[in-house]
Amino acid sequence: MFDANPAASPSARVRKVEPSSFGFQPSSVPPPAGGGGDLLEISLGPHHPSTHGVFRMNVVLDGETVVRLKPVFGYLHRNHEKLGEGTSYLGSMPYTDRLDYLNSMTNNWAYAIAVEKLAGLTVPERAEYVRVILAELTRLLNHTCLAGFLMQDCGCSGTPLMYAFRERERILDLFESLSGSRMMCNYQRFGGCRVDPTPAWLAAVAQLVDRYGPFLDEFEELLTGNEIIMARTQGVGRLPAALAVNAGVTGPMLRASGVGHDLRKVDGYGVYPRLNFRVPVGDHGDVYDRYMVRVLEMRESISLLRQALAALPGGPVLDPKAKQRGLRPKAGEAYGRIEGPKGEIGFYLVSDGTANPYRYRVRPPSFVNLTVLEDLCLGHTVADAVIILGSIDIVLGEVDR
Amino acid sequence: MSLAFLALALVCVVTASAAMISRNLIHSALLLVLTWIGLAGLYLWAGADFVGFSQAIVYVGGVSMVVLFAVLLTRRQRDEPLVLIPEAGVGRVVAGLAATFWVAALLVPAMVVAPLVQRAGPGPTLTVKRIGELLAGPHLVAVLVVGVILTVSLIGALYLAAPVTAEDQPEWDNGGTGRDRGNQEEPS
Amino acid sequence: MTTTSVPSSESWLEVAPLQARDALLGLLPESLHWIASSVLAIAVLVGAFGLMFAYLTLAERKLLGRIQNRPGPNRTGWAGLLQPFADAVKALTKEDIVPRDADKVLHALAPVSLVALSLIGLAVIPFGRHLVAIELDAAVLYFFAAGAATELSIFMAGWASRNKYSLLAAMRALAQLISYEVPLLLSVVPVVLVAGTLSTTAIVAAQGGWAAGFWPHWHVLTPWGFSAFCLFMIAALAESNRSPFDLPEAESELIAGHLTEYSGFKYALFFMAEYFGMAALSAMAVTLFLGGWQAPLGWLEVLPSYVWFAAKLLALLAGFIWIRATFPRLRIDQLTRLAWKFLVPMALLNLANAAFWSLTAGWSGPLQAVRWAVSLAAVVVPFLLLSRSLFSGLGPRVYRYAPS
Amino acid sequence: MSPLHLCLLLSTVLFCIGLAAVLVRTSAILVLLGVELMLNAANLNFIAFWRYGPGGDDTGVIFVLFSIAVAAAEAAVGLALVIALHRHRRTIALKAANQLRG
Repeated sequence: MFDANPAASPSARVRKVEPSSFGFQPSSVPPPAGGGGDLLEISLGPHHPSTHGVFRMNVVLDGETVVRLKPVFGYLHRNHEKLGEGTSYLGSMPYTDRLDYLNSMTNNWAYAIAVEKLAGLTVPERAEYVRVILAELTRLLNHTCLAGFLMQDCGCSGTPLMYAFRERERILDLFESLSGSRMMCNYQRFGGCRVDPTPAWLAAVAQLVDRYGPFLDEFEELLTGNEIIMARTQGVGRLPAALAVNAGVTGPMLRASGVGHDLRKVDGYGVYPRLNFRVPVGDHGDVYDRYMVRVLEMRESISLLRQALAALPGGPVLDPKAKQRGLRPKAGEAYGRIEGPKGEIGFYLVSDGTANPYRYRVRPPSFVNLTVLEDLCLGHTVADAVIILGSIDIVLGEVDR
Repeated sequence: MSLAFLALALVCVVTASAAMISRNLIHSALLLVLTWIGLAGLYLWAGADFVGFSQAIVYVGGVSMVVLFAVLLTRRQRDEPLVLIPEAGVGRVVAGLAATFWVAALLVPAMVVAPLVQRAGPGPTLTVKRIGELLAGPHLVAVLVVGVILTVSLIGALYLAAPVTAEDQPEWDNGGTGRDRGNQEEPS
Repeated sequence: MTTTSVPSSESWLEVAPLQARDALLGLLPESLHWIASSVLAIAVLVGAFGLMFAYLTLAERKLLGRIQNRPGPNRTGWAGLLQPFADAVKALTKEDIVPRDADKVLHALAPVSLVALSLIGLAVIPFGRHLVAIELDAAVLYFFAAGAATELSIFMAGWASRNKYSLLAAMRALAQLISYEVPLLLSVVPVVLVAGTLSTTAIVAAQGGWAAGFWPHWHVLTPWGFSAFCLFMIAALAESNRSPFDLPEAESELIAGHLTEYSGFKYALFFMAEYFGMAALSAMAVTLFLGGWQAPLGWLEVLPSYVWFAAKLLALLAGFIWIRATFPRLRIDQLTRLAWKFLVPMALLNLANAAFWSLTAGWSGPLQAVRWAVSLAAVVVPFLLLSRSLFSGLGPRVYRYAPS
Repeated sequence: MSPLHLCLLLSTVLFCIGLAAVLVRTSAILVLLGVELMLNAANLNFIAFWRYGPGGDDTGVIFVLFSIAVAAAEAAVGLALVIALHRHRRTIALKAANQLRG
């Protein structure tokens, strides 16, 4: 009666989504002009061993060459952002641990920065240094794991991965002794940190930092000069700088493409302006560059950790006046971001003056970096697609939220 | 005349007929591999070890691979459930079988009744060394010619199978990195 | 086994297997000796290599564990020594799953034929001075004829599973076989050329003795032999689908490739065949290049010949495991490029090198040094040139830092 | 029947099976396989005459070796042709190969 157009009728508007294809039908993809219909569509995932979680790639292959690639995700979606709007500001802090579950310390920090901006809180000097220490430890942790996983994707039978995980456990032990939890640290607070690190803990960090350089040397000796690794990764998955910038890619992936953009330099948050470090940049933007940029970043992190440990001042780690529970910031909005190990991790908060944020939004680096996956994979073989995905460095907790 | 010969002959005939009847090309190729293995067994039974092993290496290890590769490369759809061969028309079947029957009717009686001079007693022995001497001596020219033929035929096969024309080039292989995204300005 | 008369001049350990065989055969009537002898040879081979397979799996897991800073299996039995048997029980009791759309006959036939084909090559390997199952005039040819069909079984497994990953694996297996059969055979030809025979026992016999009293006449200790040995081992890695050439079962790309749809005992059979194939190719490498059962030094001959053979075989197998723990996997195009642009030219040049070596066998004194120098150059120069072209465009990079 | 006659009979049967495949089947690959089978049957004859013939000459075996080598080359070229046919006509049915123009 109201709708002459049948397509707009309610029954037609509720479109049935086929869960199997998610609207993507490769068989309807017209075949390439010369190659004919010899296309093979395979589904890599969601429980494929090298998708690093429940991620799925619908790949159309011509022989072994990727002709189309469609990422499918959402299997781990937990309604993170909506939950943030129903939870108090402090209540969201442990949830941020679960975003990128490798890097809970940096997630905490980015969220804390957003809330501190919103509520106008200041952070004691000692806490800033502790935050830098923890963020750089997290960077070491993340990049080490990534290198291990990437080499696993290249077909190393576990050796680099086990080496990487040995070092990861040492860092996780430090996190556990400081925060009480290995991976879900929930350590940062608005206006500082939850616990003051003891001298013994700091000594343990110094010890770890001292042995990390030799570990990296060993790791690189095993992998970096290996001809097979070079053959597998050099020239594979090239990401042009223009595409990287236009797609919003950040972090080591962007820097591997030759853009020296690092929020630690650009924003100069925390005490980074007082510390001396360099930003490694790749020239080719391929998988090898992404790997090497991360290795070089780890070496910079070691130097950053040394400087931060040496310069660590005394004093409190938490602003005693900062209100944690029942925090009600003035109405307004704030965006807090830091250079996480995977790229720009940001939190956008809108406050309406109540105890819960009106709007809570995450800018996840994994998700944004993942959007260029198809562009990187086209024309490469399926074996390359796997290592390209590995080099993007995603964590599904953050992609799906 | 032995059981081994009969068994091998049976294997050869059964697998060869099954291979030629089968509608599934992969089954055909694999059954024919069994025929080739049976023939290699027959050569061994006859005492021609070297030829038997050569037959196994070349046919089972080489030709069968090429055949299977060709079968896989020439499917219409890569995930087609079966590699089926279209049925031949009735006329073709009748004519083909009639011609075959005619040939068989000529050959089989001839083979059965032909008076052949035969050697009694154990078969000849042929060592690898002797084969080598024969190949490098009286048959040297033939070896060289076969070498040239093989090389030429392989180059020809490469030329035939390699995609050379532009229309054979797959669409995605345009030298670029795929689709564009927005304006491709250099970042400042 | 051939019933040669037992020489009396050798140590009792050397002849102990023969005496044991004769004692066993003595229990049977004379007319059954030939068949009993064959059955005994088969039983010993299958038993010995079956047990070796069991402990090779354990050794591989232990060694991989050590390399990767973890203990490896250590719960079943003392230090995990019963682990292979626990695995066997587990594999046997698991459900055998066959996909509904699979080609059932081929699916079941593939693992069985693979195991059988990878075992029969062992028949012509001389494991000791008197230990060879069949003496064949064309033994080397027999060995490769037996091995030629193994990838056919892998193809059958991949195709019959009716799984897309498996199908890709089947294609890869075919491409890999076509590429690597050529250098494998070509790397053997120099040995046949120099030894002048296709018989494995004669090839081992040709490697007996020592130059200047300490330098064994093993083929691997000559320039062309070393080159051929390396080529053979690379091709053997590819033939046995071991890392870095494990493309058909690449677990990070194709999950398990042709093994994706196999479970339970059939899966165990594939596993078994992989180790049998690896052992057979290593045994062939020992026979062709490492002097077979010959001891490295004269006074070391106090140990029986089969101990030396086993020691060399285990060393090569340990090398296989070490390589698996260290190297990443190649890509399919790199795999075929390596075969056609590096291994095949190297093997062909090496053939000429071996021909030179056998033509100059009479040179002595300073000419001997010239012979070595020429042969060495004929290996090193092509190696450098070819590997350079293979890795053109690749190499370590220098990284810059963003201006701050 | 003598062994030689049996061998010849077997090779005749194999030859006829191959011939039937060549004449009846429509798939180019199967026709090639039929040709291979006919070649094999001929090889078997050589071996049979070498084994049971009057003797003294080993040329039969040598000839079979050459034949095997040439057959391998023939298979390579033939299958390359099949692949080329498939690329141009999207089918391996022999009916499609009725034009000289690619």
